[in-house]
Amino acid sequence: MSTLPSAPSINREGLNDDQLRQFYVTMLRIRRFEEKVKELFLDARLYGSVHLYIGEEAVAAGACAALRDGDVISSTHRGHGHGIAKGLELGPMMAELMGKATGYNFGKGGSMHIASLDHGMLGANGIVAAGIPIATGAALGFWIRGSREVALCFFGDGGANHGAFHEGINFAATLKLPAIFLCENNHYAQYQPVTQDLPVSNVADRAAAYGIPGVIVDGADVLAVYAATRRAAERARAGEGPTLIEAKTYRFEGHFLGDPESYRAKEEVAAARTERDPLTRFATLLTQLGLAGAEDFQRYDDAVRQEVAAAVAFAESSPEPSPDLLLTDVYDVDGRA
Amino acid sequence: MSTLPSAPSINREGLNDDQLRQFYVTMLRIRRFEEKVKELFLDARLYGSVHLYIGEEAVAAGACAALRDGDVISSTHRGHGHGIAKGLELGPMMAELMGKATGYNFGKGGSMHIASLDHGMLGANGIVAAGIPIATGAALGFWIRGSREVALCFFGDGGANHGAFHEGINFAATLKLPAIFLCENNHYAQYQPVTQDLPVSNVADRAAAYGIPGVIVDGADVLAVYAATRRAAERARAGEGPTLIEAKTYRFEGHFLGDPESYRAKEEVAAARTERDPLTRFATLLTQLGLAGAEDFQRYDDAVRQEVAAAVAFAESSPEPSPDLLLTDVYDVDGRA
Amino acid sequence: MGGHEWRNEYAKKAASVMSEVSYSQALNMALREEMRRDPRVFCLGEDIKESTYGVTRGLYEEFGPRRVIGTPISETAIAGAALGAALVGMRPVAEFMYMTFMMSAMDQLVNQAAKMKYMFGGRALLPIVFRTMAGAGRSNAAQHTQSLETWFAHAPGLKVVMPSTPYDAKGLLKTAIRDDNPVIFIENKLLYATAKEQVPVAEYTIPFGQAAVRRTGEHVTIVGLQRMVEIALAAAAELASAGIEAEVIDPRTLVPLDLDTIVASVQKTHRLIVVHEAHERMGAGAEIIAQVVAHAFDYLDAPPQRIANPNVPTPFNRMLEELSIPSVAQVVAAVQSLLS
Amino acid sequence: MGGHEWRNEYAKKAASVMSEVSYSQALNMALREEMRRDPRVFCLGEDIKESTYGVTRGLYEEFGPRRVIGTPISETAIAGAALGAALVGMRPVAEFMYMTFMMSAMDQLVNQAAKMKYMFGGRALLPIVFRTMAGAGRSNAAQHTQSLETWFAHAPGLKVVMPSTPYDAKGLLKTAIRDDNPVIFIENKLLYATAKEQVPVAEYTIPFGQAAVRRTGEHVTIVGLQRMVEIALAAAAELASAGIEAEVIDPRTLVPLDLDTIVASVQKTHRLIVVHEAHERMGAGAEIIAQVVAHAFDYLDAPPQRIANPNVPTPFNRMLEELSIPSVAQVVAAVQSLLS
Ligand SMILES: Cc1ncc(C[n+]2csc(CCOP(=O)(O)OP(=O)(O)O)c2C)c(N)n1
Ligand SMILES: Cc1ncc(C[n+]2csc(CCOP(=O)(O)OP(=O)(O)O)c2C)c(N)n1
Ligand SMILES: [Mg+2]
Ligand SMILES: [Mg+2]
Repeated sequence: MSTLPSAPSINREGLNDDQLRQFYVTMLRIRRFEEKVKELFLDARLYGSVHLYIGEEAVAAGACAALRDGDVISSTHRGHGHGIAKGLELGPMMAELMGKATGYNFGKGGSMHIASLDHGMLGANGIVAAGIPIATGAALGFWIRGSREVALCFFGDGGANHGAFHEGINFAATLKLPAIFLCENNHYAQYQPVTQDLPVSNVADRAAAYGIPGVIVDGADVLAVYAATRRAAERARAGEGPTLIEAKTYRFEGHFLGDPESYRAKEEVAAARTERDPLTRFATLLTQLGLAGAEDFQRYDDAVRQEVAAAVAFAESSPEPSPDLLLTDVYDVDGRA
Repeated sequence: MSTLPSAPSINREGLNDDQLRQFYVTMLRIRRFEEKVKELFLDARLYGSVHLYIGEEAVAAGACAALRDGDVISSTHRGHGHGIAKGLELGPMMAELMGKATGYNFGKGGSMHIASLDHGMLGANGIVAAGIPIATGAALGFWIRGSREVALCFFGDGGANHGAFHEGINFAATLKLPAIFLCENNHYAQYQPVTQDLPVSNVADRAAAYGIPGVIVDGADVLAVYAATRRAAERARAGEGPTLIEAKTYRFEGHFLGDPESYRAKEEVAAARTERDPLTRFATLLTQLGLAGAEDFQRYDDAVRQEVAAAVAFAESSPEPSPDLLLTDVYDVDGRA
Repeated sequence: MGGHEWRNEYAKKAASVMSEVSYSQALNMALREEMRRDPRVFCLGEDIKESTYGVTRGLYEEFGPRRVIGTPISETAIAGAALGAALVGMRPVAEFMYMTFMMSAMDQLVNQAAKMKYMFGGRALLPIVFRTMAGAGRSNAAQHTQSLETWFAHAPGLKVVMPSTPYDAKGLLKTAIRDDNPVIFIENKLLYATAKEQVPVAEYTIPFGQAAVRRTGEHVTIVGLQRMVEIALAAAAELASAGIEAEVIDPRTLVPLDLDTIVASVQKTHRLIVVHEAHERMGAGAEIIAQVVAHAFDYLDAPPQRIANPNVPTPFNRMLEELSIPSVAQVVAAVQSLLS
Repeated sequence: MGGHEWRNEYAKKAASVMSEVSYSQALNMALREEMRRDPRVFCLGEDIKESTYGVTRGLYEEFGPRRVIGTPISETAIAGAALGAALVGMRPVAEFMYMTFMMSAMDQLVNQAAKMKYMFGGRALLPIVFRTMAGAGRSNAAQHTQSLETWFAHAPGLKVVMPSTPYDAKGLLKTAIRDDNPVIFIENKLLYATAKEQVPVAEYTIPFGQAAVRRTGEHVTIVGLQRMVEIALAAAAELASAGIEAEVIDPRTLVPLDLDTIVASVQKTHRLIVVHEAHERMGAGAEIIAQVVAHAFDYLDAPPQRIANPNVPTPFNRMLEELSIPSVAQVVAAVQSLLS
């Protein structure tokens, strides 16, 4: 784990004060959203298969900040953070989690399928690694058109063992497509420690198999993630092909809501919460840089909590989808199954 | 391409004179068999999708010689050479190619599915890379039993881009299974040059992605293939896990019988035939070593030609499978569809 | 105590002893018994050490890391490894957590495992069980909810098993493990916990291809697949109060299919309804109807009907999901319309 | 000449001009016309530059390496890349050389492409054509011979197209490319070269869901899928000499299915036979029969019959393979038995 950079030597990556503060707010928005989701789930006010992103916020926040409008992401079963970082609104997100008619997917997708093509969010995905070839395809589309957008794919350490990882990255590498493959190595694939399934030390070590750069970053360091993604995006836009970035991170919660977590020690989780909380870390940095103080943080928190509360209110007061929707959207135009 | 070792400095890998001569005979058996298959196909005395192994004989001959009884191989659509090297008889092989009732598969498999479990030949395979997870499974079986056999998988350079390659090798690597993954890089996947689909210089470079050794050998040098495979087999038997071997080779014939070969220059093929013929090369070596002379080679050739002719006679005089066979062998025991 | 002694003792104690177990516990019993009985039997899969639904729970502790193998997220490797191990004499039980994940392994399952015996002219035994979980009703949304028995029943070389009760789950899984063919063994998401019954602690197996008549009746035949047997029985109970007696048949295995039992029933009732969770189009209902029509055409008083998923992916919203699953009301209404 | 001018000129010249083309040439015409018409249309696949069967021949030369993309042997990547490209506004035409290779891509085809629109609540257009080749009869053996339309027709969200003539091949492929849904476009191995006919050089499309009545008759309805239309027509010709008039229907698209045309025919003939190359069990024959029985029960004079692959993988031996394919003699015999 990298130690905290001391304030004076920090590389701001050309970002201004507000942009730095924005990292914090984005991470906080994800954190509070996820905490609320957990609470609602435990209260049975929300249902389904829910995988929380708590502890990993710096990855989504750092990566998406390095993208431009028009760039796209594909995501995973653990996709709430990616959506929020890509600019999706909390209200329709929460509504989708509740299966409401006002959700991004009209309640037909739920947590694992939230998508908003308008935001360049090509979908959370219930299938491990399946977002990888999809991102390759988006990058292929950009490459064919000769436009300058980039496609970024989030996936987990477990996903790096799936055939779709290999095929998707290899194909992108052969054509030097504008794609970024960002592995969130949170050290577990469901209940299996990464060491058991991955016979090498780092997922990034696999980049060499495709002749592309493999970059390891501290996934608790939002600036580091931003910097690595920005460089990968520049490379991609310059026609130099994909990059595989591995962000070492940790999930503070169980694999899904309901996970008994018998496979890891409570101490391990506690230590990560203390030492590797991306929010605490970045708050310290902002403080050291003199960009925010206790009051500011309080203000951010109040605002975000309000935003989340409003999202919940919106979602809970939203109607259930009409029964007609069962049969629509299977096909375009004729619209019925 | 490696230059010929001069006679005195050759590492015989502990092989005696007869064993060295046997390499030649095995390669010759493959060569003459394949030449005959081509002739029969062009004469319409044999049909189906046929992929010849001519030019690649040293790979199968060297690799299979390094295996023991009880070890198994899985193979590809280009599997005749593997079968012959693993000890299958030419008669039932030729009969299978003709779809006859005396074929290894009773005529129900044909060229792409020849198998003989008694010989440890787990099957040619019509699906690219599909033999890889199957070999992993055989190795898994040995590992569970704690026995000392090894499973070797032949596959092509094109197969190294399929998801089954990634999953099969990764799984074997995580458990250190007794498997050998032997890539026959003949520089083309059907009509595509390997450089187009493989964004790295060597398939063996991918071994690092699984934390296993990656070894490159000259696939026209039967001794080199033997040596590399023997070391991989020792490693596997010692519980040290799989090895990825890449044999650089070249197919002298088209991808399949009927290939117009518009994708490569005639000169390229001619050069390979002159410079990279594994039989010529090894004949030179045997001559240098004083292990065989012109008469011997003639004798070998006569014997092998006779063997092939006998196989053809056997196959051609064999009956077609009875129509009943259409409905048998779908299931065991009840035997009917 | 070695496996053998244990087994004798177990058999003695167990004779005639019954135990109230859930569907997942019954499956667990079957695995444990078969693994004790035959050292060639082993399990592999992504979740089998912890076992979210309990089916493989405790096996790792008893049989260790060479008989209970946690794999990477690599469905193609899981299926292929099972096949390869079978080719060298093992009897693998491979798990795919959700049936939809089998889509990542179709080549190994169908191009390889299903066809291999035939392609080899019969010269191979392929004693493999591919366990998986299907069914709807738990708000898992479309990528974790789909009943794909059609695909596998459409692949000659595979057997397809769909137990609906704990008793059947145990007996059929034991038969599957002892079968020398690749078997697609489909479990049900909801039944794991909801289905409970008395199950013999002792050894028993249930042959493939023998349907169970879950309720006898003379007015209509309802064939239900897996959890839909419950729905059919509930409908039958409701109909009984209106004087309509439905015969409810649980095929238990789709391949092989016990057509005789179904045809005999239809010859008695003259009416047929098939209920399943899979999509209606190309679903098993069509196959059963086509076969019944072929074999009992003259006995039919009305066109056979299907009640199934209305050809839509499964929506997340639980009310919509519920609407996508055949209901008691639908079955009752269909019977009434058939009889009117 | 730019695309636009070219098109105008082409249209002028082409009006009413016919050209004798093979099935594969007709497909090639469709691809070329659509690629000229819409820059978002592009092709990808393993064999598309050289094009063993000629369908994509010459496209690389005309449209270059960014519109005609040779891929590694990576079916999952091919399908996923097509899907991803569609999500950013392209209109991909992805090729899988043999239909069996699609087994390597089922997750992207079904868990992703088929379900995505629904999962997204409708908020996506997925204009993708997945081209492939099915059918038997060329001694390719089991792993290169299988007709899997059932699997895809059982996956809501996909359309399934099966042209049987050059004219249809061109017109349906153009419709498929312009359709905003993922379409499984199934071509036939043998028809590529054997089927030839006069096809308009000019622009035309054929709507999905409209069956073609290939021959009219009043005694029996024969529904044939793809190459089996030929078999059905040959049988009809033979039957005609015995005074039996068969009506031969080619559904052209399996999803959507033109049930009305089939039902209307059965209402006239009172007898139905479905012929296809896919395995009988869970084949499209079952679905068509189930639907006809549901909609025309009272019109049926005899139980509908199926002629299909007898639930076996395809054997290599060519005589055995021939036995596995529905034959004219089988169809004739089935009609005679239906009428007796
Ligand atoms: C193809 C496939 N196999 C299995 C699963 C079940 N599953 C869901 S999440 C998960 C673990 C994923 O681990 P990782 O990729 O590291 O992501 P993380 O959950 O750690 O974010 C598994 C096995 C799945 N969704 N898809
Ligand atoms: C999964 C799959 N995709 C495509 C094919 C069609 N195909 C057969 S052989 C071949 C090329 C294989 O190349 P390589 O692996 O290098 O083996 P080689 O033919 O050179 O020995 C292809 C594309 C196939 N058989 N299986
Ligand atoms: Mg993880
Ligand atoms: Mg090759």
